[in-house]
Amino acid sequence: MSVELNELQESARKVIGGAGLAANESATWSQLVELGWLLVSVPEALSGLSMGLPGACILHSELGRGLSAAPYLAATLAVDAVCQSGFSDREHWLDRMIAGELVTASLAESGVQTSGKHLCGDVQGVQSADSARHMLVWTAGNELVALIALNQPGIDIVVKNTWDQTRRLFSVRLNDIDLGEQVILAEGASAESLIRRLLVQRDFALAADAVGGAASILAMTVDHLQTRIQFKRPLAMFQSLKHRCADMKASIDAAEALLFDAARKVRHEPDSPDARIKAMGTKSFATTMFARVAEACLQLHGGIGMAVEHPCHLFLKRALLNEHLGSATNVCTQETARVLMAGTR
Amino acid sequence: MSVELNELQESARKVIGGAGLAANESATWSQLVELGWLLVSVPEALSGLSMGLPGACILHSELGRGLSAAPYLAATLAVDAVCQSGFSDREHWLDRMIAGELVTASLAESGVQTSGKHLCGDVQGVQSADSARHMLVWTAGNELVALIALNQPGIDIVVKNTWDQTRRLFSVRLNDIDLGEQVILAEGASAESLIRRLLVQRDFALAADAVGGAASILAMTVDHLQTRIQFKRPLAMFQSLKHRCADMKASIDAAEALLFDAARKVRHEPDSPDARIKAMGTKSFATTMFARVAEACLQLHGGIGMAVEHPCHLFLKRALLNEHLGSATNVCTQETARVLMAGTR
Amino acid sequence: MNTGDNCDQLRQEVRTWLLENVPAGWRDAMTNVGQDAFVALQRMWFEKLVRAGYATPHWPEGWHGGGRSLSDQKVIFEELARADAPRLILYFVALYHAACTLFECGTAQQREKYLEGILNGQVWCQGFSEPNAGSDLAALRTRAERHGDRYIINGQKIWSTMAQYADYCLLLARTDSSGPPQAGLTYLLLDMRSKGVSVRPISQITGDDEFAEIFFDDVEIPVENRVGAEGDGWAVAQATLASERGLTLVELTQRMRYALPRLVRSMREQGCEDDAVIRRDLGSLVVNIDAACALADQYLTKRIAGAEQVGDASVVKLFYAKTLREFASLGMRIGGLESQYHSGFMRGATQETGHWMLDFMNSYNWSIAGGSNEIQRNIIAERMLGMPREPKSWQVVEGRP
Amino acid sequence: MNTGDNCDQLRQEVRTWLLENVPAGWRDAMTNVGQDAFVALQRMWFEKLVRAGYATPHWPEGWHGGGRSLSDQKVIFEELARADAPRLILYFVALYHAACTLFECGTAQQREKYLEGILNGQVWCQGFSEPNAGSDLAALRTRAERHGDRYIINGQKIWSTMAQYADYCLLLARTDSSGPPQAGLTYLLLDMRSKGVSVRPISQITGDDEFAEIFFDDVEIPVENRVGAEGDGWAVAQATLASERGLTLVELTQRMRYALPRLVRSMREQGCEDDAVIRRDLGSLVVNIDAACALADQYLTKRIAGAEQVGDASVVKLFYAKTLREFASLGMRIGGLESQYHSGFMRGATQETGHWMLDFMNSYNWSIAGGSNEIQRNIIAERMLGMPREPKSWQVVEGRP
Repeated sequence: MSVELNELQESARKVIGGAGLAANESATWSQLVELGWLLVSVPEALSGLSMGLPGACILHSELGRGLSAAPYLAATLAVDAVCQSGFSDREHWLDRMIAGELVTASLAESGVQTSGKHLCGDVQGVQSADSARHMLVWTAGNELVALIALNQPGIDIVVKNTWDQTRRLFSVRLNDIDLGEQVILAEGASAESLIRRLLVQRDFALAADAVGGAASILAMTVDHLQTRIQFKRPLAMFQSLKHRCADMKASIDAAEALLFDAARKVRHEPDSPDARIKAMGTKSFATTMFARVAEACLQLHGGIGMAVEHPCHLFLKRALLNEHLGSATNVCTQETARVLMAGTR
Repeated sequence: MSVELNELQESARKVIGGAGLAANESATWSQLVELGWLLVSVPEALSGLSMGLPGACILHSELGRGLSAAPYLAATLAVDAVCQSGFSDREHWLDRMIAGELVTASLAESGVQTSGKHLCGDVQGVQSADSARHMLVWTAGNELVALIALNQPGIDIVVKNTWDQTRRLFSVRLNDIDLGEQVILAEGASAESLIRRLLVQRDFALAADAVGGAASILAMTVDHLQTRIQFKRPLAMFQSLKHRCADMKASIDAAEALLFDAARKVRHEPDSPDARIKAMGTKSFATTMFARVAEACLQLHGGIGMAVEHPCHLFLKRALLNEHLGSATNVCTQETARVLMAGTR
Repeated sequence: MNTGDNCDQLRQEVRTWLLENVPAGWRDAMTNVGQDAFVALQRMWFEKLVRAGYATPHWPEGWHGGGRSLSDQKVIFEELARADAPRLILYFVALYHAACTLFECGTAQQREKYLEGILNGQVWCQGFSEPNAGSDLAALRTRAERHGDRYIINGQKIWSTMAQYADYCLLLARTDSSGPPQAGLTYLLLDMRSKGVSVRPISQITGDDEFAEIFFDDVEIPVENRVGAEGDGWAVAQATLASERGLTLVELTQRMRYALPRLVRSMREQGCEDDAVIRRDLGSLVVNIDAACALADQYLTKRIAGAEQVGDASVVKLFYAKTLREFASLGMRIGGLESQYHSGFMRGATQETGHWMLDFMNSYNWSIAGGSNEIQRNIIAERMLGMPREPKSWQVVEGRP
Repeated sequence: MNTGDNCDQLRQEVRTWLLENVPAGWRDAMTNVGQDAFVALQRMWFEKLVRAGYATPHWPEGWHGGGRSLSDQKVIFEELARADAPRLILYFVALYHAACTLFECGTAQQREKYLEGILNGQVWCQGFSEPNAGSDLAALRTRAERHGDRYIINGQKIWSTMAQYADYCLLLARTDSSGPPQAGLTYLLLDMRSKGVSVRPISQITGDDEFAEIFFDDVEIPVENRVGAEGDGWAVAQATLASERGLTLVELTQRMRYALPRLVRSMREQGCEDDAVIRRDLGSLVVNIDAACALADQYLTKRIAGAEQVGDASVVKLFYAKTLREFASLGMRIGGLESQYHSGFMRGATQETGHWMLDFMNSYNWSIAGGSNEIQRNIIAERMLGMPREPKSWQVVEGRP
């Protein structure tokens, strides 16, 4: 990791760690806006920090570590889409977004279709939609990327009561939304490549969130085992528990190495098909790992892990939700196999 | 388990255990012929012990425990096929077989087809074919079951050098074998049901072999851990090793319970489609379990498990071969799912 | 296993009765409702079962419904599972733990006093675990000091199922701290309305609060409420813990089997019924459930034959807990993103409700409570496989790994 | 990680060289052949690599081929993996363990005497493990008694890789049994042709015999062959063990990646390339291999930056061993019954040969040898996660679990 990235990580860990687990959403949001974190992957030409995917992964990982509620992932997708687009009003939008006006987006697969000059369909997994005035959408068929106002007629916003209490997801239904009145960011081939770029960022972000979350819950579990006394000794003295922690540590380290290796490798062409495959592989590996780690950590906590007063379950629920956001795990593995097979004589 | 079955198990364990692991094939064969084990599932009307699938499972399990080399599985398939068939010469054949003349059979899927009045194709996984004068064959399309002489023209017998050294498998190629000169045991609908019956017995036998083998290698592994000293204490004191042994014990017990439960449930209609599904499920569960147990036991033996002088590897190799004999694991699970789904409104 | 005429006749009888008596649509009626509705359903169902004699088949002859053989009891439980009847969670401790303890270790007077009450619907809870004595019961610290004809109780219990509804509590408390830890325990029956008892339900990660903490502040218990002699609490507690071994696992494993169609229906709803990977895992789950059922069945058969061995129950519980987790995990995979949305909170439904995430979290009840998986593995390794026990005391010293 | 011009240029240079020099069809030539053919191939390939300077990039500047940066070494290893070149198994101990020990702890005289010999093809083996000191090196018992200017050696070593071909042995022996076990060890260089040395190859379950036992019967070693002071053997042995950490794992993980097409070709041969379950598992393996490569790469990057921490190597090795096992297991599943037939014995091919059962068994070399998975887990738990060490001594006493 470069010195720059290391510094970013250290300062983010200090900030997020200081706020405590699952800190208040709007306070975290204000803080990260203030710290300029929305600029982390914005190109230098647009006054950003130009730290690309590796920089984004650092921040997402720290936010996952702290079970952050802020809709940072959605926001950075929208910011990036605006940066990549050539529309006239770009700088104006960017200024507002960087200043903290949330443009949200979906963390799930798109269910949006164009029908003539209209947009229809369901958008699942939209982060903090009630705090946003606009939403980034892309179509399932890759024809179009647009910003749409959430307060216009034809938009139904429904809060989804996820088991994960650390983030707030909404589903947004688009009923014949007139494209003429929305901000079109990309169409045709450029939409296809922009969408790929967005999906790559989304999957990397979820993977990073998983890596941070897993490291955090493992640390908490080791602490628990060190202090919880049973049979007159700390649980941490029991070798079978030690070995399970060691296995978790190894798989977390593997996911982290994969994450930053892949992010570095595709940082210069995050809209390429290769980037997409790497993002899918990383996402499926990391979110599966997080889910298995969180499952095991709850077991290692024993009864107290079943009580809502202990934060253990917050990690488990976030981990299980992450598994179902972004690219579907079975699609990730099937696609990875397909690419290998296509490339093998 | 009934008193009868318990007694059978005890006496079999004494006999096989007394002979030592992977005892000489022909000595074991003579012994089991002498003890009348080939009669275990033969109906009372034909002077057998009429102990059906449960009795067969007892013996196969003990033979697996001792890594027996004798072609008992193949032989009992042939004996059962003859018992079930109404052909005139039945008693004569049965007498010879029970007296120890081996009629062998395949432990793998059939590759045999009828072509006019001829049989063609490859039979894989034929046990001890060089000791047999005849072989039981059934066609892949379920049209026919027959006994064919192995010393006739058109038969090529090739020894297969399996990694498993405890059994000897052959492949037998049938080149236009004239059906007119063979002993036909069943044709048409009765062939279909007889073949199902044979496959059920084969899969149960492999499952039983796996259960016995797994129990045996686990016992050996626990002994090893009790006696091997590292860091000034027996390895058996290390909790992570204890827990792995406990997990293995639980899955062996589960496989054993499943085996005898299923065998009891289908013993009165071992040629039914339900018996076939139960046999497939039991086979896939037990052989997968055995393979995973043997893999773990080799690891727990450490370096000595890698040396040919220690019998650990014999179990591993037998376990891995069992996984690939009988019904294929993926077919077993897919079929089980299919039946459940077909029966669910 | 007896599968003779008597059993078949009983099976038919129970099946017919259940067909007519299981409250139709009780699952929907228990979804997103408050505790009162839940308690009312439990009470109604309890009364029906008691009247039919199906709540107490394990009680001795002479008591209402009692005197059934274990194989008859098994038939009843299998049929309850098959009929998808509600489980009697609220009365479980009363019907099993309390009753069996009283039958085995109580005085005639105690039996007379409490058993009739149980049949009349008194709710009991168990006061064993403490914050620092979960897996390690010998370490418990709630004190019972003898003052004349009373014990004065001070301390705290935790993970007590449904204590907030309980009329009585099976209390294990320390009367002596001087000797070996297990020797100083005494077993008492506590009226939950006694002065100084307070109950705080524990909010669980499922949203439920079926567990509670109980606090004791100078609570008085008359000496006649002691079960067994002072200091014999450990032995009496073993009788409590053994009281329902086997039958519950038969019922639960059977319930898994009968719940399989819920997975299939989910697959159809999600349009993944042709997904080969899901189908493979479903097929493998089906066989695991068959194995779990066979294990539970074998275990009960052993008990009936008087051939149970130490560790047998641990094997069944460990394998059940693992299979149950797999069941819920597969459900979540099938459900996809939807499985992560609250789909309603079903009270008292315990396992395999089709609300997969709820089921998933409930599955920890079986891997943690009642002796965690880790404790079961110790028992299996040490007492079935004969491997060394963990050392009694253990110095933390530096040394090579 | 330096991916600058120098590295790219070196990569091109090595790649071109390998294209011209890797013996075509060496795998087939090594299948079902005797040891002589294997030794001849190793020698030929060793000489080529030495001449090109690619065998000794890790040696210090001034020595042939030496003075390369770690990142340059990494490039060489990656390219060797990419070109599917034979591994220099026969010379591995000489080039790494022996050479690095001598560079770090040897005298100028020792360096002069032995390093030239290594470049000329002398084979070395390692004599550390003993029958009762596998994972627990401190327990070793082979004695070295000082008699004037000689040590007299008696005892036995085991699991010594290719000892039957070795000219010299890195020997760890006990010169003192009175103090703490680690303090009494001394490190010696043994000429394998000395009187009283006998070697017995161990027949392995793969059919190979790459390991051997070495027996010492009053073997004499001159005192000048001691490395470090008497009693310093433990510390010197650490230098030996650390000598190849990192690079080997980079090479091995890269070899896994380049071997993936063998799985795909097997799928095609077996006609299961459209099996969704196999494809899913293949996809998942590909990602696991990417992760293993990334871990190894990250580890080396840390070493280059001087930021290695205790346990880092354990994580990489543990994850590699697990992934390697998965690789071979998937191969066996694809191969079906055929995978259980001997498909030829390939000498010196080590991993991912496409002879899946052979590969599967060879994968235990990585989960057992060089610190078993269990030892690695101890190191990770204790030294990375700060959990308590296993107690130094341990009484077997009865007690609750």
